[in-house]
Amino acid sequence: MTFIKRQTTVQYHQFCLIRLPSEGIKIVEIRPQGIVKLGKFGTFAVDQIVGFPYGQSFEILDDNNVRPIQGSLVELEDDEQDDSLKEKIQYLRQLDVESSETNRDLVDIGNATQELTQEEIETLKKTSNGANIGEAIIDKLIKSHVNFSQKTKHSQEKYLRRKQQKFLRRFTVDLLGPSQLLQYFLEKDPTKVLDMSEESMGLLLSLANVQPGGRYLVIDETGGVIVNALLDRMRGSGELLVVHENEHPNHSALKYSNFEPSVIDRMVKTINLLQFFEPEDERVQWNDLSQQEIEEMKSSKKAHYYRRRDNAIQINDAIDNAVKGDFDALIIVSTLYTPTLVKKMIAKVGGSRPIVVYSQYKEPLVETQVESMQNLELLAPTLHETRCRPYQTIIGRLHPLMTMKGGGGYLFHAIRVFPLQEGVQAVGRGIKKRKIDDQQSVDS
Amino acid sequence: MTFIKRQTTVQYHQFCLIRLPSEGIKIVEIRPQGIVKLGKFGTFAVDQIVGFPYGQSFEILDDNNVRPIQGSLVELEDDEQDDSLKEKIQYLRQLDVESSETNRDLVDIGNATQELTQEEIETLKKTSNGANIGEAIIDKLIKSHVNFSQKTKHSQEKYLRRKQQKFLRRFTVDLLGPSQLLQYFLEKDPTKVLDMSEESMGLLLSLANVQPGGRYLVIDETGGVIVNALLDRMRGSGELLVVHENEHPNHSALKYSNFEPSVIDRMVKTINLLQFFEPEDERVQWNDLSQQEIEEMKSSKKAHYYRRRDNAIQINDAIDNAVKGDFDALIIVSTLYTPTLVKKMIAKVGGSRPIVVYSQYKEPLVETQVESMQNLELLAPTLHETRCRPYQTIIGRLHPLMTMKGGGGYLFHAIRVFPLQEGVQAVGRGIKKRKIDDQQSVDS
Amino acid sequence: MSFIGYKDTIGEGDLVLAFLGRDAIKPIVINKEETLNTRFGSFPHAQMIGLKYGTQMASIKGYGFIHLLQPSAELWTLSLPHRTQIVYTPDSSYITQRLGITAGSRVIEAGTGSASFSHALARTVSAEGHLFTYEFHEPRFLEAKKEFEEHGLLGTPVTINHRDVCKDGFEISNYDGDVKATSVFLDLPAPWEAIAHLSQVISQDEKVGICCFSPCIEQVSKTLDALKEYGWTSVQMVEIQARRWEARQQMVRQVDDAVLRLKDVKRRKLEGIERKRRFYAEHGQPRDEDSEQEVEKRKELEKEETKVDRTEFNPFGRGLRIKDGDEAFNWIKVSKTEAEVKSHTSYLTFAFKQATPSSTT
Amino acid sequence: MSFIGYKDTIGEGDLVLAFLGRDAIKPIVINKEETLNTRFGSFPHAQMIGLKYGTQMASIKGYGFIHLLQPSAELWTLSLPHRTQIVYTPDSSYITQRLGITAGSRVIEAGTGSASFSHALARTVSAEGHLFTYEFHEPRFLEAKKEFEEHGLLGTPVTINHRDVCKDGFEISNYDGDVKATSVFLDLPAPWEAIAHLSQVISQDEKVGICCFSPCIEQVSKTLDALKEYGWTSVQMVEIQARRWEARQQMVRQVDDAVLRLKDVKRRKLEGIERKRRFYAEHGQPRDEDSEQEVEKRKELEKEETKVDRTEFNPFGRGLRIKDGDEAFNWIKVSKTEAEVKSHTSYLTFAFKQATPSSTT
Repeated sequence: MTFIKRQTTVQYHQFCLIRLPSEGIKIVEIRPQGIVKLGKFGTFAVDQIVGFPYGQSFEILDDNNVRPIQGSLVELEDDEQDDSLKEKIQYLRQLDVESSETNRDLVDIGNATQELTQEEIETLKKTSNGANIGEAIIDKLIKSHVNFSQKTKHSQEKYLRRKQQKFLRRFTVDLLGPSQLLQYFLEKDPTKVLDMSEESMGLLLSLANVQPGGRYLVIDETGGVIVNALLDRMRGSGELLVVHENEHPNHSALKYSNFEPSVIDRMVKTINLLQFFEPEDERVQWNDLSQQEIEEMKSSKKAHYYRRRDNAIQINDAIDNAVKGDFDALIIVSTLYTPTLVKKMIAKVGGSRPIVVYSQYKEPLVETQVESMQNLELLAPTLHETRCRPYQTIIGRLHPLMTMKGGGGYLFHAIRVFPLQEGVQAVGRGIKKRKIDDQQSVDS
Repeated sequence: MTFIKRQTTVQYHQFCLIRLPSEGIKIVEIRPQGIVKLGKFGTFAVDQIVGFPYGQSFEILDDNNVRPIQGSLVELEDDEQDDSLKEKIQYLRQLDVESSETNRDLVDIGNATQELTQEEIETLKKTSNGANIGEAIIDKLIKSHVNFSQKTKHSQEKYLRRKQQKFLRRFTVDLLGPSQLLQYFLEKDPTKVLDMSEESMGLLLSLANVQPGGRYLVIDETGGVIVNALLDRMRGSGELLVVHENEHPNHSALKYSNFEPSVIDRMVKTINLLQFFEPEDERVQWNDLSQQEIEEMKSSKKAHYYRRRDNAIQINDAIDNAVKGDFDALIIVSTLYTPTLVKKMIAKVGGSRPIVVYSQYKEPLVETQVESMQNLELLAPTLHETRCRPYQTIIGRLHPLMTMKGGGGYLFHAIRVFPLQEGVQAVGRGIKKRKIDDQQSVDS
Repeated sequence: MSFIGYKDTIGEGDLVLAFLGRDAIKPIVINKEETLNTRFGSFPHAQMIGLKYGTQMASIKGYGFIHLLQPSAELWTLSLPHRTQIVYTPDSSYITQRLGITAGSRVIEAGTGSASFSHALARTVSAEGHLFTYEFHEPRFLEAKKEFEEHGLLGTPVTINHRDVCKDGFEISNYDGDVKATSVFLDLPAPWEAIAHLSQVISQDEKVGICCFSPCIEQVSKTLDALKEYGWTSVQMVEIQARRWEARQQMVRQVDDAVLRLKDVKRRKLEGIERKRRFYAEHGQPRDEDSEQEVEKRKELEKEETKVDRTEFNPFGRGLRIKDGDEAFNWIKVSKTEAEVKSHTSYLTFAFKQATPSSTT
Repeated sequence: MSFIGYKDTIGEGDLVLAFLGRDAIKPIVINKEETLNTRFGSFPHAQMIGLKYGTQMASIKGYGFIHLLQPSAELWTLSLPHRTQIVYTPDSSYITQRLGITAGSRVIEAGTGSASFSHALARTVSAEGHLFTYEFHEPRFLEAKKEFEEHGLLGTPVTINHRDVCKDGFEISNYDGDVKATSVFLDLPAPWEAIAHLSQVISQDEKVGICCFSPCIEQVSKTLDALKEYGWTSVQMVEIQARRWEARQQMVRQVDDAVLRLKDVKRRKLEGIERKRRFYAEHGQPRDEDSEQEVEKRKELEKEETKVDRTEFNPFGRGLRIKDGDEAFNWIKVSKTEAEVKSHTSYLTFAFKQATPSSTT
């Protein structure tokens, strides 16, 4: 089995995730001599971060230079560079006695808050020197904020931290793994990934028993985000047959994959629904020409011949693969109507192998489950929901986040089985057998 | 306005809730000289608890006597009567050092646990004297429990407490309010109350803006549990028109109501769907006979005449009430298909008044909401879900309960409005108007 | 009293909630001289008088409309600017239900905050009961007092106090009689400090319930200690997890239609190839000696004669703007939560205090 | 290796999961001399050999059946007796995903417990990675070790240790090489005691993730303190709330049908009255002088002649046994959770440790 270890450090020609103090994220390709622009957070030369381990944070200096820093962006109090700010926070904290932690004096800061205008920020940027701009803006904000002294100590702290994060010229470079790629699209356009949450993706991969060496049958309407997640768990070994409903598959997200194109080509075969369901009609008739015939061609004809030949081989390979069937899992992430889709694809799944279907909405999977209860080729059809509920993890002020993203999707799971043949069932048992069958189907 | 204050003490001819140490509950009617049997917890004379405030706990002594005790059943450690048990628990607690609070030595106690047989318990009951039977059984259990010494200190404590609760001859008497009546049915047969949770009931009452003096239009398939909850908030003032689908309404749960039958008769009018929707055809033709004619009747005929007269008056009153319309809320708790039901009943609801529909399942309410979005007589149709998540509230060991009851239902809410007449809308505005309407309907 | 009782027709001086949208509910007091100006147009109060509550009203210019609603505690809550201090209906309705608050109940609330829960409590206890509400923060106290007065709730059933109950307790002078509360709701940063002062003001004759409303778990721990210390029993903490669902329709896209569509695509592609083949069979290959004009003409002709029928099989309406529920397609009704859900409000710690038995025997 | 890789056909010595029902999955090792006896009948292993995984098998007597499944980590978890120590799939899958565990990862797990998560981790890290799992409790350690051995996981990719990691740390002797863990999972009563010992065994070259799994919130607080003290960052605690939904069908009971039914009831009632009226018109009132026999005969006759047609309009099938989805009625597909839901497993506290930059430049 081939094995491709996951990268742990920033390398040329990879895509990675840049996390900004504003909690924004950005995908960046590590190209030699490339310059990355992070808007108000500054610009830097990618060469400077190559070789650093993923998870490393940097401060942007002048002239596109960076300096590695300790700790992460969100725990700036641990950062020794922030002494003056730390001091301010410390001072606030000392004033904070337990029972006075109250919002009695907290006046609604919604619209009333006086924020800096973009113009003011630009002025500050010009008057302060490079890296200290964050500090300068925070000072200005404290002074200008009418309600600041009325806020509780805790909310003052929170406010400072928020402002600070918004203006510090820092970033963290992270591995662009499957969870990060999902997160990127969820923030950019959740409909592209059918609103799938990280926890639903994780559950899908486990329920589908994904591992190196598996052969999986996949429908993926997320532009390849699921295919990428599967490849990440397979790490170079195994095969995917991706079925799609257009002439060509949409794998636009795969361009961010950190697998080489050759690996992807080797592992990912694509086929459309027509070719999949009517393989014999769709097989490309192809006969290689003789070596002599090829040599006699004009070069443009020759290229055309090879293109057609490759295409025929690719399609026929995929068709052979589909005809062979016995896949180690069926994974559907699609907006096609799943009750009929599942029913039509079961035949291609190997015995005892999982069928996992994701849907943004519960209702189509409810219908899938109702249909499946009649289908003897599916064992234990189950509808799963999983939701991650994040907490505010400040010691002494633990509570679930007040708001969080809704949605996240649902998963249907069943096991492909081979029911007893009707003939076998009938042999000398008749009604009694039937009754017990009914009873058992309540259990299972 | 009439006002009937809620009872605060146990009184004759009321129904009340008895809570047992096993966490079981029982409804008991306070009848003079009545004897209440609580199975293994003993029997007592109800006269002995009359006059005590609701919430009072008692210990059952011999000869049907009781003794009021302090504290509640679940916090027995606060009970001074439990010195020997408290001591045992205290001892265990001393052994418990923080870091050793571990389940390392906890062996699975599922099926392996050696429990006392019913026979053994009966023997113990005979050999120990009355009130001390709980103690005796616990001692025996500790001795007989093979795994007891292997359990953690905490689970030993828990085990003791559980066992103790199971066998002490105690009970608490509680008001049989709407929440308690709901709880009673939820434990007995949740389908009877369409699986409605206490939190859904509370939300229903708030969304429907229930208060004294209101006139509410109600469909209640819970046997009157909802009607009882409405009466409890109205406390003697106002009126309910209860629409039902059979010849007679099912108000079997109302027998447990603590309102006098005369109050219920005055406040609750019933009418079937046919009478409600086709009132003019269903009105009972009735002409009073003259005084002389009545006096000339045989007494059996006379009784028959008055019964028919009462029936006619009751039906015609209810029909008048329905025809009048303008109800202060429409409250539906039913298994009828709600999209069409709501549409058909809107006309009878007053302007700006709420429509609240409960369903055990979300799906019918989803369809109701889709239909409502087309209906200009309904403003802001909304689908609510509310779930109460109880915690284990032991200081130092706080966490949500590991398991809880599923279900609890969903609520649909909308406000009855009077849309602009089509004629008015059309006056000289045409397409532009239409466009803005569309836009606004996105907002609302 | 705008929040207790019902009214059918809008009159001068009424509090009316102008419903512009779910997140735009504007309270107005009808004054026939005034006009409500909104992004949907202008609405003179004078025209509202005499209309039924619930009426949809067109703006003067007729290009927009609003609904005129009668205030209720729940609508009032929705009309408030979103702030964390608001006790929303899923929480407030559960607290009311679980504490058994009803008409005639005597309730303590501290602090008043945005007074949203106060309105719901006033409605439920009604004129027969009483709400004692306490607010430490003076601007908020004044605002709430003014609101209660305008809403006809001050005195009956609401008494409001400017007071730090944690330091100074709950005993009051601006109410004729004893508080004798039957239910207590504490929405304070340090409820444990207030619990000590409750024994003087709660009813001794009946079981009294309390609910402490705290966002952080550490506050719950301290509250549990205090409740135990002051003799409250049946202690239980819960969370209310509420969701609002939005219904919509999703197109039923059958796999068989997707296959048919691919067949149609293929058919059209083959037809194009066939037409091209036929064209070449008829017109031959272009010849090198053709003039530029002839080449141009041939191209034109080829384009014309090899064009494939534009009508394609389009079962899912690709490229078209389709409204949810369009009858040309099949739909399944689905539901989703709001994009951002309220995942936490506060922890609700409930406890009860038994009546003093001596007073009952 | 039963849990890593795939197999099509059942062979002697294979571990097979006999699926009797959702809550009855029985692991058996195929031994052609043995027979599986269940409440659904007896199933000789010899007959299983050569069958495909996934086959439904009838019992010898033919009156019951089971399914023969290939083990997977997730099925294995379901086959375990329900105990609180099990890390169920919604938690384990999220932890795996969030820590970025994949083929080649090197994972520390303490304690091993029921070894259910161990199996899922072994599957995911695969032969290229490694799982170091630690168990303090000797009987459990021995049981888990035996299990790993039987399942072909011991050595590659699993190393198990009998050790109190809180006291004695994670360094081990029964593995050739350094642990260099890239992910850590602590399911211990006092994870904060173990955190101190991690620095010796985690990788210095790459970002390392940790997840601490604790049921009580107070354990989370102590864990947060320890993580901070030992330099872990990006700390976040979450809960996984998972639900299993069950689909069923509910009859669509239209109000119009209910009204028609009441009309039918009324019609039948009126018809009865009318027949009675006609009967009396025809036969007159019974007379006092009628003999007992005549009275009896008349009653018989009245009953006969006033009987109303038994066929009633029954749109909802009252009194009949109707199967969900019966085509004579309309149905709406609905879903509900299990009667008892797992509302809490544990709090998951995640944190990460940055690589030491010196080693990389």
